Amino acid sequence: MDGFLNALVVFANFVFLPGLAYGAQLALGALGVTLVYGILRFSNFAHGDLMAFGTMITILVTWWLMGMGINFGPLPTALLALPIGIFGAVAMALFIDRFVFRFYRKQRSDGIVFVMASVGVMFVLNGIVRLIIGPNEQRFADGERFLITVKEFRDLTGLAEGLAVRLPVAITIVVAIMVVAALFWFLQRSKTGKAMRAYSDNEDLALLSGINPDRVVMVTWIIAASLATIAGVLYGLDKSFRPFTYFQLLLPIFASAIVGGIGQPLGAIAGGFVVAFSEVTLTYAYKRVLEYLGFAPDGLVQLLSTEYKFAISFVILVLVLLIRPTGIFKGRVL
Amino acid sequence: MSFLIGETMRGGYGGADILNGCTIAVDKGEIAVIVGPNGAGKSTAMKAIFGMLPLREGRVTLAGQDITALSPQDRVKAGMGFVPQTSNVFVSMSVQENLEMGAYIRHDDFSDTMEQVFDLFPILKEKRRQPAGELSGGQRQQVAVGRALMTRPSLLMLDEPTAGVSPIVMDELFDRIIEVAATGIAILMVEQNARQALNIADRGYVLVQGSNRFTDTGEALLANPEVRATFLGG
Amino acid sequence: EDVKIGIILGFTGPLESITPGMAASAELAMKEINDSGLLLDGKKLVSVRADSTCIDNAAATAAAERLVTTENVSAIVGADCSGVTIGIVNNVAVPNGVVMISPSATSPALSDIADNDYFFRTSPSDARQGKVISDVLGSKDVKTVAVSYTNNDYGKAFSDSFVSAFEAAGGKVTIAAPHDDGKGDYSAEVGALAAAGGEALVVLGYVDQGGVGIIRAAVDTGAFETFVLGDGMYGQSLIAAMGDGVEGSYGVIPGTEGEGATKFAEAATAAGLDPSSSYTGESYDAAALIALAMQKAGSTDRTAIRDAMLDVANGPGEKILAGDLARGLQILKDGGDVDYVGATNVELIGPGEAAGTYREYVIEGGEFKTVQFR
Amino acid sequence: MSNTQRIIFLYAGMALLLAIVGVMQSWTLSLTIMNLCLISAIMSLGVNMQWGYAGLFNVGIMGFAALGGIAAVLTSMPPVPGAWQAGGTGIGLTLLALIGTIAAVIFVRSRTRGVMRTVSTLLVAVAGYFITRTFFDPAVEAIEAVDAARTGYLGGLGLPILFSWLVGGIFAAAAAWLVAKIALGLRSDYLAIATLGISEIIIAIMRNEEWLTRGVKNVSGLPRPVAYEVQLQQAQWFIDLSAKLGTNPIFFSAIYVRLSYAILFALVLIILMWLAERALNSPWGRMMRAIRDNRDAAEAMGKDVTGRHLQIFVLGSAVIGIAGAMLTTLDGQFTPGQYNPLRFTFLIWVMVIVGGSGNNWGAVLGGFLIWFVWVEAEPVGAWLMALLTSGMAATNPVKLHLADAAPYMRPLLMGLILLLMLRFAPRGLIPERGAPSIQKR
Amino acid sequence: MDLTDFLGSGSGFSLENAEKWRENARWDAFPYCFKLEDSASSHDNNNEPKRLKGTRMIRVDDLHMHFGGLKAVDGASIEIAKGSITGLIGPNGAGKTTLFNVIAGHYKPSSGKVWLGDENITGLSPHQLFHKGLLRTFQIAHEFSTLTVRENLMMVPDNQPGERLVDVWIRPSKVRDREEEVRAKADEVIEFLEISHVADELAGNLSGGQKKLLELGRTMMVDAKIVFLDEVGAGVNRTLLNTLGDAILRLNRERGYTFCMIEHDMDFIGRLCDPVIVMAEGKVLAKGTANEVKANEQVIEAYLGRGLKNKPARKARGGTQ
Ligand SMILES: Nc1ncnc2c1ncn2[C@@H]1O[C@H](COP(=O)(O)OP(=O)(O)OP(=O)(O)O)[C@@H](O)[C@H]1O
Ligand SMILES: Nc1ncnc2c1ncn2[C@@H]1O[C@H](COP(=O)(O)OP(=O)(O)OP(=O)(O)O)[C@@H](O)[C@H]1O
Ligand SMILES: CC(C)C[C@H](N)C(=O)O
Ligand SMILES: [Mg+2]
Ligand SMILES: [Mg+2]
Repeated sequence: MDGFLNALVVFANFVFLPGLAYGAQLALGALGVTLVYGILRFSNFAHGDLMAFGTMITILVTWWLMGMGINFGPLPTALLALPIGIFGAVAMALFIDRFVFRFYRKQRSDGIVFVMASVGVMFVLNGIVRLIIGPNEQRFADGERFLITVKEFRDLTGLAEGLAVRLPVAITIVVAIMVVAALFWFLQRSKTGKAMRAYSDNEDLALLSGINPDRVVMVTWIIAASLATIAGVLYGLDKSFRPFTYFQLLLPIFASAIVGGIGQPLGAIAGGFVVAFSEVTLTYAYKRVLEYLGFAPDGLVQLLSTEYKFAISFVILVLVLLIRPTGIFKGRVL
Repeated sequence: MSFLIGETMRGGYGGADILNGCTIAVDKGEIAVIVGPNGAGKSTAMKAIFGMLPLREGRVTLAGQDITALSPQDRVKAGMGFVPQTSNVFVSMSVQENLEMGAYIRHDDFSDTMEQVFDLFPILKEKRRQPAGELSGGQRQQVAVGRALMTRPSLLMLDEPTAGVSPIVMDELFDRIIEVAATGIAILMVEQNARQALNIADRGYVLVQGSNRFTDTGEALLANPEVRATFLGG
Repeated sequence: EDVKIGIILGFTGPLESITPGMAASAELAMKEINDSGLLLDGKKLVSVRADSTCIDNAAATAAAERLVTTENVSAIVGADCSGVTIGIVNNVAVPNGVVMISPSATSPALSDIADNDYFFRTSPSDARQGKVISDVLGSKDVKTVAVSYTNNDYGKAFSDSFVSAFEAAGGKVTIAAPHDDGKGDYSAEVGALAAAGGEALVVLGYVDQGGVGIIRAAVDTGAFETFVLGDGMYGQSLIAAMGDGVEGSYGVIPGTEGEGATKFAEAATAAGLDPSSSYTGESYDAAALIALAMQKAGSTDRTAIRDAMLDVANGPGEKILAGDLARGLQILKDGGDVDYVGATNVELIGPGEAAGTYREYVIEGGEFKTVQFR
Repeated sequence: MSNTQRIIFLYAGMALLLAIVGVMQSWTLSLTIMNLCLISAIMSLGVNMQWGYAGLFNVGIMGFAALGGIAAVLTSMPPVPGAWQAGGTGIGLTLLALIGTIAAVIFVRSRTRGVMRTVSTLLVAVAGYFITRTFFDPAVEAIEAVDAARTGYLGGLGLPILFSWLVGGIFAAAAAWLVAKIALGLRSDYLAIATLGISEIIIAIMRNEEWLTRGVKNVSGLPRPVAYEVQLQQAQWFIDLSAKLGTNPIFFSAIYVRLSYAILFALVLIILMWLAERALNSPWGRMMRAIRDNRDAAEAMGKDVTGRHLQIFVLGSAVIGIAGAMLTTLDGQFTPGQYNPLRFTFLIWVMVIVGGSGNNWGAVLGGFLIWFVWVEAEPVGAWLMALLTSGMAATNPVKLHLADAAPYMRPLLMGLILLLMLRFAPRGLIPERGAPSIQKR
Repeated sequence: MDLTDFLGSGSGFSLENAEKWRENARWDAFPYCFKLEDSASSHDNNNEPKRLKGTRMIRVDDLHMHFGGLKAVDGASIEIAKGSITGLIGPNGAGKTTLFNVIAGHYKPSSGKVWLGDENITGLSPHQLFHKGLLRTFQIAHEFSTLTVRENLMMVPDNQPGERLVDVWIRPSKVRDREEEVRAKADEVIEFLEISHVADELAGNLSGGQKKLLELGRTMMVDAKIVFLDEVGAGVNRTLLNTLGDAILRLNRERGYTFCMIEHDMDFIGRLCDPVIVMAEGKVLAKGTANEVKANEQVIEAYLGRGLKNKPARKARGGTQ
């Protein structure tokens, strides 16, 4: 019995919980991407850097708060600073929209032109963030890091293996669930949400229904920038903040959004977990788990070596798409 | 002076003018029908009246007020409703949501209007939850008209509302349009089912190359042999 | 008047967080020389920075081309990553006959590159360090380890040399798995490493890149308690980031018996730099060597610099430590001979690369404590 | 301004830019940039075929470029005899086993039906996998052990490297064919993520299958199709020539080599451009655009949409592969780690869109211009930063911070320029002939 | 070659002749090609056109097409005789377009089979069917929006050498020659459809009705065995529609083309179609001549209706100005 429990704990500690954490982090990022895609109809390549921008502001405010001696008890101080970070990111997003994307909307440009403009924005934000905070890793986490550590768990249960639960991860998962529920409700039920979907569906007709396009766009950016900042800060708390890493997150985030069905909030969540779990489960070496279960494998029992992890998550994506060509939750086909 | 007047409108899409000084007017409680060959500029005239096409010359007045400079969404607020000829439903939204979007600017309870629309087009009630994009061509057309009715406009503009609908629905639609007009709403529509449309029209316009060729009562136009032969298919 | 020295490092791209420190260290050496006023009758060194991007060969070549043909630099400090370094050596430095000293390109491939003797490096080839780490483990009686290395030519070669040395010494490597830098999540890697197990985890990566990510994930999940660190992992930021998590871990870094390194650390700290950041000492030494070679040659001619390089880098001659450049210049000016030791105990062997002495350290009480030199 | 005038005007502008670099910076630099412009232009042309003609959203450019790169290694590097001795037989057996497995699979599939068919296929495949592995693993180990620090791979065929440009095209085309078979049924962004995924897989293989590619250890010292500067500098005829021209041999050798490359690259570009223009302005091009506009209708009008997509995807990828091989040739080394999406996929996309998708002249111009900006943004950014801070005192902390941050002006400037160009030519600098004023999302 | 040669032999036309003609037909034998002048004669005195009643052309066997739970086509079986103009009518949502889509290969049916002559064509792709002579138009116009009107037409003919890259590159003259022929033919169609003034306009910029005309025009560019027309008339001016009707009739009578058309305009149907099939709720409700169908109580109930309720009241008000 102990063997089984130990196997379970090992699996949870190295596969399930990390997958859950990473998945939730990707999902939060993917939500923002999918929203912009769903309403404004383009893939926003600047999302990773918008995340970095919002996080940067949060970090600066956090440092200031810490300097003032303010903290948030066991919770990270950054959560106190988060609203200001969100505010900064929203302001930035609206500014960008005003001076970049609005023009193409008026021109009724092709979707790909928006994408390229967002690449331009990505570069600019990239530069701005580095100009202000530099390219280095920044630490801003304080408060408790663990809900329970490996050692505590072992002492508590008397098992040979331990299980660690990190506070930021727990927060991320809770937030992800809350956000997706709220977003879902907002888009499906609220009048503004419906107006946003209507706008995304057919701009002209939305106009004919008296929907104010500027407002729709504004609300979209407010939500997207907030999501980006929340995702960025939670990610930074759990892992670390480095502009380059945030830029690199873009790919898995996009993969998540698309495999889930682009434009679908639920899909973004599902996609995040698919990507995360396919990375972790397929490259995990099951040797220890099997040992606890009473097998004694010779090798590592690793399906694929970790250097293929990125590739393998894409293999899964391609497979999912071959079975469901518009993603798990039937995203848009353009 | 009529409720709505589009006066000597000129304009186009950048190249040569499509509208060459045509004038369209309709009064409250009246039905005005525009007919004409394909590409005559009928839809363009509708768009111009609705503010979706900048006019180079001429003006649009509604209830005596010059609205030439208003944006389309402001015109909606001013009481104009429009059903375009193509892509006139939100394909990814359910039928019900399409109707709700029609009522977007209304802040009162619009459930009774929705019931009325469902009475008019029973099939829509049945397909309430289906995305409009999965409807048949004629069903879509019904959604589009229903959407415009939800606004409770004082002027309703319809661009070929009966294209592709079955005769029974077309009759119902015309019936309904007559009723709507009877409540004091001005109705301006473009029709290729011209004989049926002129039959119920108070005014008819025959538009050719962006200018008025004939303007008369519906009856008179129907009776005009030249109009019949050239534009109504004999 | 001014003598231009190019500094080509990856200021943007995956190494962007360590390159500013490297460039600043090189410039620290130049400043020291300029302050002395002794170089070639009062010539001043001016640094011209260029971006190697670390990964984009084409952009790096163009940037180097600009340094050499537009800025007319007399010599180049750089590049950082082995890949672009090779590209620049082949396509720019050698064709144009410009000396290039890399502080950090550690790929063994650079040892026998056809460089017309224009290429030098102040860091040792990776082939050697693996052996050193294996020795350290041997002395601690560690028999099984897991290895995580950064997936580039540096990490790969490093890991290869370590694994073969360790296994030859009777140890067992349970798994040697690469990790990619700049990625966000390393749970998969750590999961596999933990399953394979071992007494310690050998991390051959970069301290502000994937390497620290691996350690963080390993500490979080309790997968390993002791980490053995390659040169790229040395840095104050590691302790700042991981705190107790790396207590008791140990590793090696190119470095010398005391003085030179200490002197450099002092100077760097005074200038507001972090001396423990990766490859700062090597960068300082690269710049210093160029200046000394100029002084020796008595000219800023590119080829003359090349010809004087080994003379000043190696014995015989007066030992010159970091922070002591003025003295070196003076000796050379007076026609004497110097043996530059610098911050990292420079000794250019064979094809012009560092022989490599390593300092073994252990992390205790949140500090790097030197154990011995190897 | 007519389109032709516009083309002439913009190309002249581009030439002027390069000339300015030549005068203000140096001619060697100008030529270096131009060589990469030429390669970028070819890549951009390839992407334009896929997107501009047919609306295929390929985000796997880097994979095809990398295939071109590996072609350069496999064609031109000398074989490593030791490795062949150590593992050649093993690899040979592996290949045989692989072919055997495939044959066996085909055989059982032809002999069985229904569930049995699935089961037996699976069984044979698994057995085949293990048999293959028993040959493969030791062979790989043996090969990689042969002087790991310097070789550790099989090497190439030792053919002239020019030949590899063709091979690169073929490699990329073959891969594209496979990709297309798998993924072309997907639409727009879904196709994009699939191609991205597949290219990541290609790169992962190149980085990790050391026996074949040397992996992250890189292959350097690829032979050149043109002379080496060092040799030129020592050749008497060359010294004489440069004396006659009144230049110094070192400078002249650099120019000479770069010009030789430029001529080779330009030749390839001209040939491809001719073929592409011919194709685009023919009924074939019309058909492709029709397919792009409306797949269903094109299919109903008897066009084999899948077939055409396959064709253009393969052709476009082949062009990218050729460019990839050319790039590796120019670099003189193969570095699998350098293939990252930003540089090898998105940047190329920027070239196509800024230049004008659907228009070959536009795409090529985009390749030139964007590469130029990519490289020149750095010095210009640093210069701007210096200008910006010139008013401040030398010890001003803001100035010090900004001076350190000068390298980050590069992305900033790059982004700004990109945004400005898109702003003033939202449909590309040289838009598609008769490009629509209507949207075509 | 003068195409009126073919048309001149109208009186002695027979099905065999039509077949033979088809075999010998050059690609460029413009099917709808007759001058507008002589088109007028065809319908005035020909109320009941002489039909070519041949064998079966298309057979649809117990066809089902389900979208999730919705049964768009629910066991329809129809036959289309060679040489007929079959009308397909029915209430909105009856499944007519879906049936077309299945026949034309855009959807794979949930069950059931489709035969073209004796060949089972179920599941073939649209382009394969095109090459078998089966053409269709779309109810919601599917123009190629970035191609000009002329290009929209010119892209249709198959086997153009210019559509093969090798020929494009090495045999430009062959390509050019064929282009000229195709262009000439496209111009004829354009003229016939009265859209010459927009011939070089991008199709995306056309008016709604012009797009429908273009949709029809594409089917005129090649020889077809059978053409499926999905509401070509909707949104087309009635006068022009009559001309189109003439064209369809003549083509059918003189060339033996088979048509199947969905239409809601009963006058138009009545003038052209025999037989008329009525669909409702995915099934065949009735079949017969136009007059029979019009008199069918069920059809009136489900589809035709009984005219305007409000009309009299309205009439009374009419004439106010
Ligand atoms: N792609 C689809 N997904 C789901 N339902 C569909 C789809 N296409 C059609 N339907 C449904 O199938 C039914 C039949 O549609 P169809 O378009 O065949 O009708 P139709 O007879 O052509 O009508 P109309 O005369 O209005 O064009 C309709 O109820 C429609 O909502
Ligand atoms: N977006 C556009 N850009 C350029 N030209 C256009 C555009 N829309 C319409 N046109 C042109 O304007 C003319 C009039 O078009 P409009 O849509 O007003 O015709 P219509 O009278 O409504 O015809 P129909 O009965 O066929 O709908 C046509 O020749 C058409 O080609
Ligand atoms: C700067 C260092 C991280 C570079 C590394 N040593 C290499 O050779 O690539
Ligand atoms: Mg119209
Ligand atoms: Mg239909």
